[in-house]
Amino acid sequence: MFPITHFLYLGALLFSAGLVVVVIKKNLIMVLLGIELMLNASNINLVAFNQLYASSPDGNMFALFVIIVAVCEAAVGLAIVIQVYRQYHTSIPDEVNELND
Amino acid sequence: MSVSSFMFYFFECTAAISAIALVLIRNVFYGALTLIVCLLAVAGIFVLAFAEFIAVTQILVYAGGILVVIIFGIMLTTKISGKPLAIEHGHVSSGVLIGCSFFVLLSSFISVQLFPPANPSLPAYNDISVIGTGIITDYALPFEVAGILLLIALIGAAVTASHNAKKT
Amino acid sequence: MANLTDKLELIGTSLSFFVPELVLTSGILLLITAGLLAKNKQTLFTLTTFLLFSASLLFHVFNWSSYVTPARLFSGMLRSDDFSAYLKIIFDTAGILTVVMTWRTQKKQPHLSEYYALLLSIVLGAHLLVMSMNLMMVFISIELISISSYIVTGFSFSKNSAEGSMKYFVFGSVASAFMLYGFSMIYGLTGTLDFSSPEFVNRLLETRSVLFFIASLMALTGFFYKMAAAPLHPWSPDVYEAAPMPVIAFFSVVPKIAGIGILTKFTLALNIFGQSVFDWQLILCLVSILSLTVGNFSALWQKRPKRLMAYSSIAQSGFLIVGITALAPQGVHFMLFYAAVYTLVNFLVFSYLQYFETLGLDSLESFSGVGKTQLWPSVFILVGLIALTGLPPTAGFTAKLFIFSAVWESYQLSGKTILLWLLVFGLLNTVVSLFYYLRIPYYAFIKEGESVPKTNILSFENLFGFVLVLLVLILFFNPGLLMGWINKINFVL
Amino acid sequence: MQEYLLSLLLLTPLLAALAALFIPASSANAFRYITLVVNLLQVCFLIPVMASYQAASGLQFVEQQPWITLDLGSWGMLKAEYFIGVDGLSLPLVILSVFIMLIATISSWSIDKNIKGYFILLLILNAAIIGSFTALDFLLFYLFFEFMLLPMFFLIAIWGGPRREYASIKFFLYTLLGSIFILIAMIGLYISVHDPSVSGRLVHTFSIVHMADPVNFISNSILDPLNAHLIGPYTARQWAFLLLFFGFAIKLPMVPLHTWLPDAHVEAPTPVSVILAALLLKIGGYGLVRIAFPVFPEAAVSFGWFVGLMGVISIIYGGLNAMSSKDLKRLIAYSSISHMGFVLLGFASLTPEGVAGSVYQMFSHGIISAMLFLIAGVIYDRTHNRMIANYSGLSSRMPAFTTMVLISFFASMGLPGFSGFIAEIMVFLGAFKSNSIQGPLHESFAIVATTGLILGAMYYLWTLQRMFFGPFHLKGNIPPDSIFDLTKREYILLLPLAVGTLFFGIYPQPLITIIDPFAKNLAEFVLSTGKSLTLNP
Amino acid sequence: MTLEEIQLYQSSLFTTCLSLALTLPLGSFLLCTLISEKYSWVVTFSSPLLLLISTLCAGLVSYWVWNHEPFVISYTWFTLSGYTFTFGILLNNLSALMLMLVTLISFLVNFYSTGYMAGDPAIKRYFAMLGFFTFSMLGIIVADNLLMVFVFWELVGFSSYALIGHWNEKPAAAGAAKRAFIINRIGDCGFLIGLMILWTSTGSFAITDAGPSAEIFSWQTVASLCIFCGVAGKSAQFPLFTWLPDAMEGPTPVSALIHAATMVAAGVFLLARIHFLFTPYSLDIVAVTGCLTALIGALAALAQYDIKKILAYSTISQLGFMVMVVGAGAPAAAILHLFTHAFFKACLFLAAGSVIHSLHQAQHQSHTEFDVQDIRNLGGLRKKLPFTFTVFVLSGCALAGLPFFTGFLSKDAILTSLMAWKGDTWNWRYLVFVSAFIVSFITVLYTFRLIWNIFTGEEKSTRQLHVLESPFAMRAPMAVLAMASVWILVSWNPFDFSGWLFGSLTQGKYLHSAGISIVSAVWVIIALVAAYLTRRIPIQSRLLLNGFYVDKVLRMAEMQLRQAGEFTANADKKWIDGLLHISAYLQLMIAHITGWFDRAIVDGVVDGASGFVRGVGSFTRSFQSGKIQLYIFWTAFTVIIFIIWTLL
Repeated sequence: MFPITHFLYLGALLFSAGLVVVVIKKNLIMVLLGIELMLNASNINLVAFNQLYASSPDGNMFALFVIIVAVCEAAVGLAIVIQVYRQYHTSIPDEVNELND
Repeated sequence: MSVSSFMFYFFECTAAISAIALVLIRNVFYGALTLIVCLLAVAGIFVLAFAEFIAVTQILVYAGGILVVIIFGIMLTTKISGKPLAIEHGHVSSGVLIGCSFFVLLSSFISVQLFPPANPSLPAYNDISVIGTGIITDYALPFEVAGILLLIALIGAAVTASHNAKKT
Repeated sequence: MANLTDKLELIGTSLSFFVPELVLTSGILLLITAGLLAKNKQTLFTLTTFLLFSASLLFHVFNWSSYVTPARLFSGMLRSDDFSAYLKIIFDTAGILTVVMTWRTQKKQPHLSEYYALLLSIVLGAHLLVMSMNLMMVFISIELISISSYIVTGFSFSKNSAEGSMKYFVFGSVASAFMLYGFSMIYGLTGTLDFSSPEFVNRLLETRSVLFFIASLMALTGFFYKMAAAPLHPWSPDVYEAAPMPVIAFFSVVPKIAGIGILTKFTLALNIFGQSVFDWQLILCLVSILSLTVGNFSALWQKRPKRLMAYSSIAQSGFLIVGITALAPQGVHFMLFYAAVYTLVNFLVFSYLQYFETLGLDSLESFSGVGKTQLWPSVFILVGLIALTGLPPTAGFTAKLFIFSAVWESYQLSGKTILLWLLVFGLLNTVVSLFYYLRIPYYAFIKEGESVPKTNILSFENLFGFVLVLLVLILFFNPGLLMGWINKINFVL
Repeated sequence: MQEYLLSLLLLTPLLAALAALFIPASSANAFRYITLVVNLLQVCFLIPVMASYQAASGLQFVEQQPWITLDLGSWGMLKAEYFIGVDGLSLPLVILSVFIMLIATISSWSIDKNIKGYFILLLILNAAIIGSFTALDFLLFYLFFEFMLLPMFFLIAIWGGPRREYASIKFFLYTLLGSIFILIAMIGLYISVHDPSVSGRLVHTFSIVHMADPVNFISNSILDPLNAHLIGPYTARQWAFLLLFFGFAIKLPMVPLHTWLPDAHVEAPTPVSVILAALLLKIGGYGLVRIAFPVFPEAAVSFGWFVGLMGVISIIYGGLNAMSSKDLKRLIAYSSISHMGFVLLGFASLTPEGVAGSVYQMFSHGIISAMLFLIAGVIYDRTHNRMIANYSGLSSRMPAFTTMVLISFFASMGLPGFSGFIAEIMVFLGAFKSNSIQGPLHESFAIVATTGLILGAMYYLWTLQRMFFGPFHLKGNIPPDSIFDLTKREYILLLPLAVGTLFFGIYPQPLITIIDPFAKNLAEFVLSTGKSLTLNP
Repeated sequence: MTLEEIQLYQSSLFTTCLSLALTLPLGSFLLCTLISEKYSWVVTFSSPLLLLISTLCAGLVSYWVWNHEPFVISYTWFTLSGYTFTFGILLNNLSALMLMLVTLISFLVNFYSTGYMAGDPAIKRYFAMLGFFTFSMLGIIVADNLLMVFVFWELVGFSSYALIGHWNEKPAAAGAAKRAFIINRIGDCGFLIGLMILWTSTGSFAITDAGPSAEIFSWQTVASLCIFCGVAGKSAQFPLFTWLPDAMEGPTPVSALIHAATMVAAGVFLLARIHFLFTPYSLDIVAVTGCLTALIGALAALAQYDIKKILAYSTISQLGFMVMVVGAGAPAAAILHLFTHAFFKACLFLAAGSVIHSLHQAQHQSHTEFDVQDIRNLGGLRKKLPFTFTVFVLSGCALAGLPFFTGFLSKDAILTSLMAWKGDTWNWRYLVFVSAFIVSFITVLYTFRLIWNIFTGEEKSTRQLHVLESPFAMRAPMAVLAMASVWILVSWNPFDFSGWLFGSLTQGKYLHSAGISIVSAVWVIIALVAAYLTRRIPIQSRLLLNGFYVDKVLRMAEMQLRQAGEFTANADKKWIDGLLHISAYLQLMIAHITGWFDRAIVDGVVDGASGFVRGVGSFTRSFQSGKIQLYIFWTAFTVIIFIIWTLL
C-alpha cells in the first residue's frame, strides 16, 4: 500500500482548497462546490486510515455515510440557494446581507 | 515504479491540480467540471486504497448525482438573469490566508506524525458482503438514520424550493 | 453466520431502549404522509406532535429506572444512560413548549405538517446525539439536526428567512466539514470511532501528537457551532432574526443543550481524568469567556428583541460551558440544573416576546408604556429576564451560583489562574448583561408611549407564563426538587 | 409567639404586598392605608422584641429553619437556612427601619401617580430591608440584599425627577456591581466553610455565625486561615475581604464609589430618598461589621488603616462637596457621604468605643438624614425648586420650618444634645485610641477627621445664612405665595424625628446598653483573632 | 471635709438652692419656647424674675461653699465597655465665684433687655436664648469633667450664634453669627483633640485627675495646648479673635453679657480650672499668646470709630491680659481681673447700649439717618444723657485702671504676678512684662478718647435731636454695675488687691509689692495726661482699624476651603465619573448619534463604563457584517489563533 501521509497531504490540500473556495467565490453554487470538496477531503482521510485499522470497516462505512450526508446537504443547499435567488435575484453571498448589526 | 504507484500519484496530482484549479477558475460551469475531475481522481485513489465500493458510490453519487443537480442549479440561477457565468473573487487575501495557514499547519504536523504500520495481510472486508452485513448489523442504526436524513432533506428541499413567496 | 444472528438479537434488545426514538421517527413519517393527505388540518397536526412529544417524555419519566444502568445499544453506536435520558427529557419538554407556542400562531404558519416533521427530526437528532458514543453516530445525528434546522429556519418564507437559512446552511456545512475532518484525524490516530472504548483511551494516553490536538479542536468546533458558542456564533443572530419566534425558542434550547451534552461527553473523554497532556480546561475557559464577552457586549447595541435574545443565548451557552469547565461530575450536575432552568426561563421569555409580536411590538422602542395596559405579561417577562440575568429570587440565580461554585471548587483543586479569571469575569458579565436585559422592562414600565390595547388578563399566555414563573420561583426556593434528582445521575463515561 | 416575632416583622409586608396585588388599582386610598396598617403592625411586633431583649446575651429571637439542603455527592452537603435573629448590631437598625418606614409611608401620602405599584414596591422594600438586617444566613442575606435593588430601581425610575432614568440605572448598576463582588466572596466562603454541628459528613453552610469562627474553615481550602493561599500580592482571604469591603462600600457609599448617591437622591421622590439615606446606606456598614470584619479578622486588621483612610477621605471629600453644591438635596446627600465616613473610621479603629460609635452613628444618621430629606421635600413640594441660591430669608415666612431646619442642621453638625454628637465623639475617641491598643489606625486619622466638623459647620451655616436669613426674596420665578409654613402632616413627620435625635443625644444609655456588648465583643474578637491569625499563618 | 460641711452639702436647702440656681435659666428658656405667640409679653417679666431667683440661690450657694471644701457630686451619663461617662458638679471657690458672677450679670442683662428690646418681634426667641445661654454657661462653670465642659462649651457657642444672629434679616448679623460659630468650631476641634489625648492616656475626663508632668514634651503639653486652642477660640485670643468685633452686630445687651462678661471669660476660667494640666512649656506659649492678643486688641481699639467695636477690641486686649497672667502661672490674678472686668465691661456695654438706644429713639421721632454707633457723629452728649455719662465714666475709669477702682487692683495683681514671673535675670519674659505696661497705657488712651468723643466737646449729628435718657429698666442695671466698679468690691484697701477674693483664691499665698502699685498709679496718671493731650488727634490706620488684617487671613483660608470644595465638586463630575467616562465628548457624540435611549441608559449609565462597554460591544459586533463568507473567515481565523496560541 502507499504511504499514508501522501493520502493525508492530499486530504489537507483538498480541505484547504475547499475552505478557500467557500470564502472567496462570489457565487453560492461555487460555495457549495467548496463545501463538497471539504467533505471529500475527510473522506480521503477516512478511507486511507481504514487501511491501517483493517480489522473493521469503520472508516469506509463512515466515508459511505459522509457521502450520503453530502448528497443531502447538496440537495438542501441547492433548494435554499434557489429560494435565495428568488428573493434577492442574485447568487452573490455578499449581496445577501440584509440581516446584520 | 509500478503501474499502481504510477496510477496513485497520477490521481493524486490530478486531484490536487483540479482542486487548485477550482480555486482559480472564474467560471461556474468550468468549476463544476473541475470538481468532477477532482472527485473522479479521488475515486481512483479510493480504488487504490482497497475501497472499491466507496469509489463506486463516489462516482455514482457525485458524478452522477450531485454534479447533475449542481449544474441544473447553475442553469436555474443563471438563466433567470441571463448574466454570464463568470464570477469575481472576494476577500481573496483573507481566504488565501486561512487556506494556506490550514494547509501549512496540517501538512507540517502530518509530516512529523508517526502512524502505526499497516498490517500487511490483505484486508478481509474487501468484499461487498462485509459491507452488506455491516449495514444490517453493526451499522444498522446509522444506516436507518441516514435514511431518515435523506427523507427529511428531500421533503425539506422540496418545500423550500417549491414554495413561492408571492403565493403566500 | 452465527454471529450475524446474535447481532440481530442484540439489535432487537436494543430496540426496547429505543422506544421514544421510534415514536418520534414514526411521528415524522406520520406527519409527512398526513401533510400530503390533509393539507390544512393544523390543529390535528399540532395535537399529534404534542402527543408524540409527550409520549416520548412520559416514556422517559416512567421508565427512568431502566436508564439508571447504562446499556450499549446497536453494538456500541449509542449508550442509554440517565445522563442522556435527562437531557432527552429536556428536549421533549422543549418540543412540547414549542408546539404550544406554535399553536398560538399556527394559522400563520405555512406547511405546518412538514414544519412539525422537521421539529420532530431535530429532537430525534438531539436524542441520538446525546446518546451516541460513536463519532460516526455523532456526525450523522448532528447533520440530522443541522439540515432540518436549515430548512426550518426558512419556514416563514420571507426574504430574510431565505437569507437566514442560506447563512445557516453555509456556515453549518463548513463547521460540520471542520468537525468531520477532525473526526477523520481522530479516527486515524486512535483507530476507533468509539470514543468510550478502552483502546481510544489507551491511544490517547500514549499519543501526545499536536496533530491529535488540532483534530480534536476541529471536532470541538462542530459542537461549539451547535451551541452557538463563540467563536462559532456568527450565524445565530442572523438566523434568530430570520426564523419564526417558536423556532428561535426551540433553537436556543434544543441544539444548544444537545451540543453541550455531547461536548461534555467528548471533552471528558479527551480529558481522561486530567491525564491528557493538553489543557482542555483552558480551551473551555477561553471559549466560555469569549462567548460571554461577545454575547453580552454585542447585545448592548441591539434594537430588536429577537436579535437581542440571540446574543443573550450566545452568552448563555458561555455560562453552560462554565459549568463543565470544572470537568468534574459535580460541575456537570450543575450544568444540567442550569440547562433545565435555562429551558424554562427561555421559553417564558420567548413566549411573551411572541405574544407581544402578535400585538405588533417588534422593536424595543415599541414596548414603550406596555407595562400599563399589559401589566401581567410585562411583569412575567420581567421575571424571566431577571432570571436570565441571574438575580434572586429566581432559579437563574441558583443556577449561576451553582456553576460558579463548581468553578471555584475546581480552582481550589487545580489552582489554575484562568479559572479564577473565568469566575470573576463571568460574574461581572452579569452586570453587563443587566444593561440589555433591563431594556424591555425599562421601556414597558418607565417610558411613556402609545400603548397597545388592554387585553383580558385570563388569557392563555398569562396562564402559561404564570406556570413557568411559578416553576422558576419554586426552583429558587427549593432547588432540591431538581438537584436531588440530578444528583442521582451517576455520570460515567 | 415570642420566637416568631421577627418572622412576623418580616413577612407581614410581603403578605400585604401579595394581598394588595389583587385589589383593583382604582381604590387608591386602600393601598395607603394597607401600608400604614402594616407599618403600625410592625411597630406592635417590635415593642415586645424591644421589651424582652436581653442586652447581655448576644443573639436573640433566633429562628432557624432548614431551607435548602442539597446533597452534592463528592462535595458533601450544601446547607442554607432560614436563619434570622437580632443582636446589638441589628436591633437598633431594625428599630430604625420600622419607624423610618412608618414615616416614609406617611410622607408618601401625597404620591398620586400609579399608587398601587408604588405602595406594593414600598412594602416589598420594607420586607427586604428588615430581612437584610435580621438575616444570619449569607444566602438569605444576599437574597434580601438583592431584593432591595429592583423595588428601589423602580421607585426612583418611575416616581423620580427629570433625570430619573439616569439616576436609577446608575444606582442599579453600581449596587449590582457591589453585590457581584459580594457574591464572589460568598461562593468562596460557603465552599470553604463547614458546619461543625453536623458530624459524619461534610456540610457546606452559609451560616454567618459559622463563617465567623476560623476553626470552621475546611483545612487547605482556599480561604483556610491556617495556610494562606497567595494570589498575587495578597492572600485569598485578603482578596475576599477586599471584595466584601468594596461590595459594601459602594452601598455605604465610600468615596470614590459614591457618585451614584447624589444623583439617586436628587432624582428620587422625598420618601424614597428618606429610605435610601436612612436605611439603605446603613446596610453597607451593617454588612461590613456583620460579615467582612468577623469573617476575615486578620484582613480587617491588616487593611484597617485603609478602611480608616477611606473613611477620613469620605468625611472630608463629602464635606467639601457639600459645601460647593448648589442644590439642597445634593448638599444633604454629600453630607451623608461625609457622615458615613465616620462609620468607616469607627469600625476601622477596632476599639469598643469606635465600633459602638459607628453603630450609634448609623442609627443617629438614620434619624437625622430622614429629617433632612423631609425638609428638602417640604421646600420641593412647595416650589419644585431646590436651588439654594433661589431662596433668601425664608425664616421670616416659615418660622416653624426654620426651627426644624435649625434642629436638623445642628443635629447633623454634631452639636451636643443631639444624637450625632454622642456618635461622633465616641468614634473620635475610638479612632484616636486605636493605636494605643495596637489597633490599625494612627492618631493622625482622628485628628484629620476633626476637620469634618468644621466643614459640617461651614456648609450648614452657610446654607442657613443663604436660604433662611437675610431679607426675604425669591429668585428663579418662584411665586412668593407658594411659600407657607409647615402643614400638620409635615409636623407629624418632623417632630418625632426631632424628638428622637434630641432624646438619643441627651440620654444615650438605653441604646448604648444594646450596642455595647456587641461592640466590645466584636472589637476584641477581631483584634485578638486577627493578630493571632497574622502571627501564625 | 468637716462634719458641718457634710451636713450642709447634704441639706435639702443647699441642694434645692443649687438645683434652682442651675435649672431656672433652663426653665426660662423652656417657658419662652413653649409659651404661645400672643402671650409673649409674659416672658419680659418671667425671664428676669426667674433669673433673679436663680441669682439669689446662686448667691446663697456660693456663700456656703466659699472657703470650704469643694462640693463634689457626680452621676453616670452612660457607660461604654467598662468606661463610665459621668456628668457632675464640682463647686469650689472658683466655680462658686463664677456661679454668682454669671447669674448676677445675666439677671441684670435680662432686666436691662426688657427695656432695650421692648417691642422686638422675636422677643420670645431673644429671652429664650438668653436663658439657654445662662444655663449652658453655668454648665461650663460647675461641670466636673472636661467632656461635660466641652458639651456646654459647644452649647454656649450655639446660643451665642443664635443671639448674634438675632436680627437675622440683617445679612451682616447672619454672617457675623456664622463666622463666630465657625471660628469657635475651629478652636473646639483643638479642644476635642485634647479630649482624645486625655481619654487615650488617662481613660477619663475628670478635672481632678492627671497631675502635671515634669518633662516638657509630655502628652500633657500637647493636650493642654490643644485645649488652649479651644480657649483661644472662645475667649478671642490671637489668631482667633476676629469674630468678636463682628459679633457686635448682635443686640448690645447680648454683647454685654456674652461678649464682654461671661462667655469670653469662660476660656480664662477654664484655663484657671485645669491649670494643673499645663506644663511650663505650654504655659509659656499661653503667656506669649495672651501678651500678643493684649497688644493687638489695645492698638486696634485705638483706631476704631464704632463704639461697640472699640469696646470689643478692648475686651480682646483685657482677655489677653488675663490669659497672659495665667500663662505667668497666676490664675488667681486672672480670675480677679476677670471678676472686675466682667462688671465694668458689662457696664460699659450697657451704657453704650443706652446711648445707642436713646439716640435710636430720638432718630425715630425726627426722621434723621446717621450711624449712631460711629463716634465721629457723636459728641457733647454729657448734658443730654447725664446718667449714662456718669455710669460710663465710672466704669471707664475702672477699665482704664485708675486708682480707687476695681480695675486698678486687678491690673495691679496682674502686674505683680508678672513681675514675680519674669524673674531677676534678663530674659524674654521682660518683654511680656513691659508690654503689659504698654497695654495698660494704651487702655487709658482709648478709654478716655472714647469718653471725650461721645460726651464732651460740641454736638455733631445729634444737635437737633431731642434725646431722652433711657428708661429705668435700663438705668438700674447700669447703676448696679457702675457701683460694682468701685474698689470696695474687691478689697478694703484701694492699693492692696489682696482682698477677700484674691486672698481666698490663692489661700493667702501671694506676694504684694507696694512698688508696683505706685508705679502703675503714676503710669496711669501719665497716660491720662497723654490721653487728654491727644484726644483731638484722630488715629487713622487701616492696619489697626482692621485688627492687623488677621481677619483677612482667616477669610482667605475660608476662601481656600471653598476653592477646595469647588475643586472636589469638579473632581466628582470630571474625574470620578470621568474615570468611568472614556471622555465626556465621546459620550456626547455617541449620545447624539444613538438617540435619547442610549443617552438615557447606555451612555449615561455608569457613564463611561458603558463608554468602555460599548467600545467592546461595537468591537465584538463589528464582525457581524452580515457577510456569511466573512463570518466563516473570522471563525476559521479564530480557530487558527486558538491552535497556535495553545500550542505556543
